[in-house]
Amino acid sequence: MAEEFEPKIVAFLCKWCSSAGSDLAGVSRMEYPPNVVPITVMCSGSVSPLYIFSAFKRGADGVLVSGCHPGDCHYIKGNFYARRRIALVKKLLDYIGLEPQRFQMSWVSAAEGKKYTQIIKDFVQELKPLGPQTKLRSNS
Amino acid sequence: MEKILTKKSFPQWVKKLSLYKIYAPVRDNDICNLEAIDNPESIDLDCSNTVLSPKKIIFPQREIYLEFETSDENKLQVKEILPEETPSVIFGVRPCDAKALTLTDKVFSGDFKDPYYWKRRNSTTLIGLACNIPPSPNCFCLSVGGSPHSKEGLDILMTDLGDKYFVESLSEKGSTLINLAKPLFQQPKAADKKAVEKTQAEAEKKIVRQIKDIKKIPSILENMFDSPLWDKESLSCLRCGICTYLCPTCHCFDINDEVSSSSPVKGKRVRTWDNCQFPDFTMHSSGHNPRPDRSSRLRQRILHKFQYFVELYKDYQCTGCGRCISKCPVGIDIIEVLDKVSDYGS
Amino acid sequence: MVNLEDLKNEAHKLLKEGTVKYIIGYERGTNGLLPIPAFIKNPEDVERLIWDPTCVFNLTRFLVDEKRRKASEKEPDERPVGVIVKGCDSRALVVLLQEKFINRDDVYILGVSCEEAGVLDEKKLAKTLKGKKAKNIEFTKNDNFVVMTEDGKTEISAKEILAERCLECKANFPVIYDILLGEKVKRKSDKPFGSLEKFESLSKEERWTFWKEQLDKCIRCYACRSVCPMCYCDECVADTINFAVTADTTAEEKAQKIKWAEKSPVTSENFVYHLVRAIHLAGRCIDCGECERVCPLDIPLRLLNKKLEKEAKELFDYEVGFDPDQPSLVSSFKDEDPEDFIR
Amino acid sequence: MKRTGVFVCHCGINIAGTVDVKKAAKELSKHKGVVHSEDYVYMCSDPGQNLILDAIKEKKLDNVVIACCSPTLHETTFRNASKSAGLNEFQCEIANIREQCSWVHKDMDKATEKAIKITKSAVEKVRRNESLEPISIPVTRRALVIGGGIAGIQSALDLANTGYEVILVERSPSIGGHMIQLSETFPTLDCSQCILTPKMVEVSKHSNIKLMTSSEIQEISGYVGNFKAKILKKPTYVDADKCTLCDECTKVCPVVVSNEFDLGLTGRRAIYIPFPQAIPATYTLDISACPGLLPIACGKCADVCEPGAIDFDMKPEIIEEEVGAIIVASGFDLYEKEMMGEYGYGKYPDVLDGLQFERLLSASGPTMGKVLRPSDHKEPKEVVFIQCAGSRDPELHCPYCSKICCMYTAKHAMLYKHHVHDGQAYIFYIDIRSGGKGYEEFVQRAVEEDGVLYLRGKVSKIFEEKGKIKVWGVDTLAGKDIEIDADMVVLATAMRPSEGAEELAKKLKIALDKDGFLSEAHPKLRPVESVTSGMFLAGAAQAPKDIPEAVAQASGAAAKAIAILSQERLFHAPTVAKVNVNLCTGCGMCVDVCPYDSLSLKDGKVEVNEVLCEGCGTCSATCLRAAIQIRNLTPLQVSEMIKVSLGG
Repeated sequence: MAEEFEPKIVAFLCKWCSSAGSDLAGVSRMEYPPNVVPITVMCSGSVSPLYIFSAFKRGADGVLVSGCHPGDCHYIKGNFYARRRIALVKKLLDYIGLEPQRFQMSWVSAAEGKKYTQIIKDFVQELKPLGPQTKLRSNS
Repeated sequence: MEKILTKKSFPQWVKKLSLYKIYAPVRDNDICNLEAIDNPESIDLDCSNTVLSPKKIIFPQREIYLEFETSDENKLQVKEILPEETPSVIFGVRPCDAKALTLTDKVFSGDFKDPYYWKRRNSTTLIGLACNIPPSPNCFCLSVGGSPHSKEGLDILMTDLGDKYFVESLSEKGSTLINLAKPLFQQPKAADKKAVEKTQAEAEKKIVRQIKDIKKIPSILENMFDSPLWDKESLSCLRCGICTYLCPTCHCFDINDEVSSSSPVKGKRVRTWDNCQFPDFTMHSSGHNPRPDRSSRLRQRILHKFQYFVELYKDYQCTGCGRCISKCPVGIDIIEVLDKVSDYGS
Repeated sequence: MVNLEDLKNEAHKLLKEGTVKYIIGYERGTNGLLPIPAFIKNPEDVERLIWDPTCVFNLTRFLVDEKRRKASEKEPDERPVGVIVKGCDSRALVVLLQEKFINRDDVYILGVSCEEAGVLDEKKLAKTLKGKKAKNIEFTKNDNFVVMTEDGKTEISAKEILAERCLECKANFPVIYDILLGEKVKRKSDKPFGSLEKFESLSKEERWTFWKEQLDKCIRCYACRSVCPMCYCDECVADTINFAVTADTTAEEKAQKIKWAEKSPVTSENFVYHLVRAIHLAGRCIDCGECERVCPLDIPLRLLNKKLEKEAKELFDYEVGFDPDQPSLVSSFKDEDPEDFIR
Repeated sequence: MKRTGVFVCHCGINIAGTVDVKKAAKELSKHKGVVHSEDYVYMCSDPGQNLILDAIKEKKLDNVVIACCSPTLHETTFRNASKSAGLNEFQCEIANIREQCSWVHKDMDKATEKAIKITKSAVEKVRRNESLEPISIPVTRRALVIGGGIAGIQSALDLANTGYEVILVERSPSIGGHMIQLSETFPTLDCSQCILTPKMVEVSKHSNIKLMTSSEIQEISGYVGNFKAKILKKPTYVDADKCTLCDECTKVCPVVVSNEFDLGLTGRRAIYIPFPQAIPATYTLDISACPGLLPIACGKCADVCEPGAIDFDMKPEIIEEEVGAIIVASGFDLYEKEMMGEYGYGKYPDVLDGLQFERLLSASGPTMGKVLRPSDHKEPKEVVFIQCAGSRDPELHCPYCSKICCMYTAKHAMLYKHHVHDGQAYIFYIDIRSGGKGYEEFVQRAVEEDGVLYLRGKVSKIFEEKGKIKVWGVDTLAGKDIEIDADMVVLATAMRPSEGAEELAKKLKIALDKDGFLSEAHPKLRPVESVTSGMFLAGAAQAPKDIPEAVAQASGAAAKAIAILSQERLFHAPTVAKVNVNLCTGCGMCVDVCPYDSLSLKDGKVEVNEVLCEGCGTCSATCLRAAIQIRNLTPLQVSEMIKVSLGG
């Protein structure tokens, strides 16, 4: 039997909530699939649409942007700008026919190791049936 | 060799060429594109000229030169990539576009014969289609030494005679293609030849646009480097690349390394079209740009085509296809510019 | 109906009195009916000005050139530039003001109202005329178009040959102007996003097939970007084509340049370019349709920008180009912005 | 090419148990520019750190990546180690392969693969890091304290006694806050006024304290060490220096309004002194109650004022002060009366809130310390106290516990019994929360010595009948309905952030929590700091708390402020925004999104105030032309990190 498809996911985690939340998942020894490579950024508000398009071009099967819950942003309101920006990117990617499951956003606080774990588990599960993302991937 | 092919048999001929990769004009709503063809029925020889000339097949916009990769020992390994010599046929080549290839032939020859260009060029057979009606209101081939039925650069010229084509083989490559489907072709009658002559004469009359005094232009241009004309004529230029990318004779290119992986280092060296109308075309890394503005870029385009190229290759680097006029978003008209150059000289 | 003579008179007056340094308008060109931008300095040259349904350009694009030129001049003429704008174009002007790219004092706006009509779609006209060539085309009082061909005059209903964007117009008369020609006729577009309907009803895979086919055609001539008044950046982040290097660009700044999209016109790179352009125009595009008009490969770029215009309206109740004082779409937020897509 | 060193930590078996550290080190050694790669059992140990030091020196490394635990744990350790070997601290990056990798995965091959990607990503980042030095800022060595309640007073005194100048701003005419309204304080039953007034006097006499009452913060700009405050000083129309407190003015004042100090249980004149011990000790004219000054409609007070202290021409003033630190002690208000309609509050005069009852108990209160019903001035014989009135009720009211009500209700019941020996106090409660020194004993004393009847349950209905207040409730312990014919009901209403706290927070750019209290920087480890550096929180403005807690936090806040003021210069993280002027078109979108006002437009280009910038990077994602980016987390760095994260 062919080896099961293992999606490659890039996760942009804000330093203060979501990265800390994923640290907590670690400290609590929760288990989740190793498909996600985290990239810690200062704030979800700093995630440029270019990062997302670039990740898909570089062959990401899924991209996650995760920040603090509304009102909890370490930088007061960065996540509100992220929410608006990401909503537009999500609509655009869906519009051109990329599977909407491939691009996700979440709020994960520093206390939500469990939620982070669940989000990654769900994400990987949802991506598996889709197979590799070839639409936006560069062939070179 | 001169033959007659009924329009009904045309698709069968194409089918007989199954060993070749076939390119032909295909309609895409309001425009025509030159595309690789699977189904001969999709060929549309009646549509106007294709947005891009056969340049896009012989000198594709992207050509991979080589691939590179570092090994485990951190050594760089390089693999040259040459295009496969796939025998190809391009149908519906307009005489101006065929002529254009004879010009790019000159550029890619010389001391160094560009293998990428020539591998594709040599494996391609060009089947022309005479322009009974000018494909564009801006055609001006007659002004630059061409004609709507010029045979220059073609392997076969087809002339539309209503329900049939008059097919003239102009090279061995051309004859081979006809011979592959011999039974489909008939011998032309005298009336056919007459009809061709008549059509050709009429076709020339239908070309309305012309450059006033083309012969003088190269010498006038020699003294026009600092003319205020360029500034005036380029005022509305948007710095897009339509005129040059669509030009069948423009051949400038850029070479870039496309790095797909940093660990291990892996990538391709790629040649892509470049364009003298883009602001960074002559940008130096120092920040200096010898052609810093639109006027110097328009000047470059005109001087290259009608002075430098003439000096180098004794021909204009323009075949009068009219694409740059028809598609310019702001109506910059090379004929108008050249006419003003003529006025400048007198 | 805008009277061309009135327009010429106003232009003449402005030039004669020296109110403006020059006027950007439309004049007849040599490529068929397509006009060319006219840059008129002398009062007597106003005779060249035209105003008819072929005046498709968004002339505010040339204010970008004007700003660059002025910046390079040692002793610039500080007088404003006169520019003829339609309703849609005026919204572009509003965005340029909103983004402080131009100062209100630097432009003298000659607004023209499209009233019930608009500008034509050359391709639709060609189809309607079935091979006949139009020599001239004019507005009529009842907002139809009178087309002069070799066979004489024919009146064509505007709806038949209007540019698609005019059918979805949100501002048929300028929202900002110094003088206005023509009437402020209120017109309600019943389907402001009508052109999207058909496309949105496609399945995800059909949409992908469509866009792949379309964007694979792209030859990266960048005419879409070049003609766009909102693409006024000296350097486009989406590609490596036009690095804005100046004498004082530091080595470090050069080293920071990123090839988000390679120069190769292949699917992945074309998508990066067009997606970035679309997202960067979100909340900025006023649907002048110029990108789509100039595309030599007929890529339906309006469909991309229009989609984000629709989302901005539906998700954030944001409309572009009416208020120069409103913050930009992506530099503002509301507490109640939707977040049902967030886990 | 830069020379990078990679150090993979085993963390005992914490990492090595799941990640093949040898393989990771080997793979990294092949990475472009990595000239040294090794693994070690505990990189954070002294021998581990020495490995890094030695390698930096021997292999002439330009930068290092330590693949180990989360950067929150040992980033500082390794940056210091790198520094001691001569590298700039930013030439050291941490790859988190423990919390984000080895601890959450089981499959060794896959975990190793992921750890390699994470480490490569850090290598790509560090290779493009700039060497930066912290940004140095001079400090204005004065402090601003906002709010003159017990917390503000305490902070101001601590700062002033340490030798720093303090500006204490209070919006009402006197300092003292809610504490000065209290009768006695739990659990010791000291007289509140007796213990607070000496502090208030100390404030007024302190040479280091500039007291500004009837004043409000209008605008705060600047940054830690260098704030600028615009303070609006409202006119009181009485010159405090001239006022002799003779009280002649109130006698002639024709206007009577409700006295806020007694929470409406008494009245006062338009010209008045808030309470006898008010600081500053002066009368003040309540302009909203006065018949009018433009033109002067009455003017009687001025006529009788012998020292001529009344000055109708006093104008509002805006006073600008420069300070280095700010303490916010804006306090609390009680939950709005209107919100508690179900308990008849605001409808029946004998349903009181806790503070009103304090006034009834107070010797200086409206009844001179006698517990009498407001309605008929009779002594109530049955008093029902209801705890959690508005607190712990996420559906209808405030979801949180107001924390002090259990204790003060016990105190109220106890003091009531001390005043009315034959009375009976009932307390309806959900839980008794009496954590605190001597608190539990205090509650026990109420039950045992003063016979307070605690009823566990909620009150379902309160209504007036025949001069009594009928209280219906349930005793959930006994499981039976209870009906009490009470003479008085006292509600332990919830604590809310004081009115205007939201507006103040906006001016200060301090976040609010979901309940509207000021947000601390970290709920456990930074409970005194706000998210804005240089601004500290004290007292009930941050969360409900009792006096000792408020005082403790106030002293804590003062200590934090002193930690700033005691330095000549401050240092700020240099990973801030940087502008590429060539690309900037001055559209101002980054200026709009900056949460710290650190960006501004000048001559059509954006400028960064590096001291204000916290480096969040929202500007860089907003900029359409990559004209602004954060140092050491640039788009180029991220794009390279994306590439290697995806195995390329």
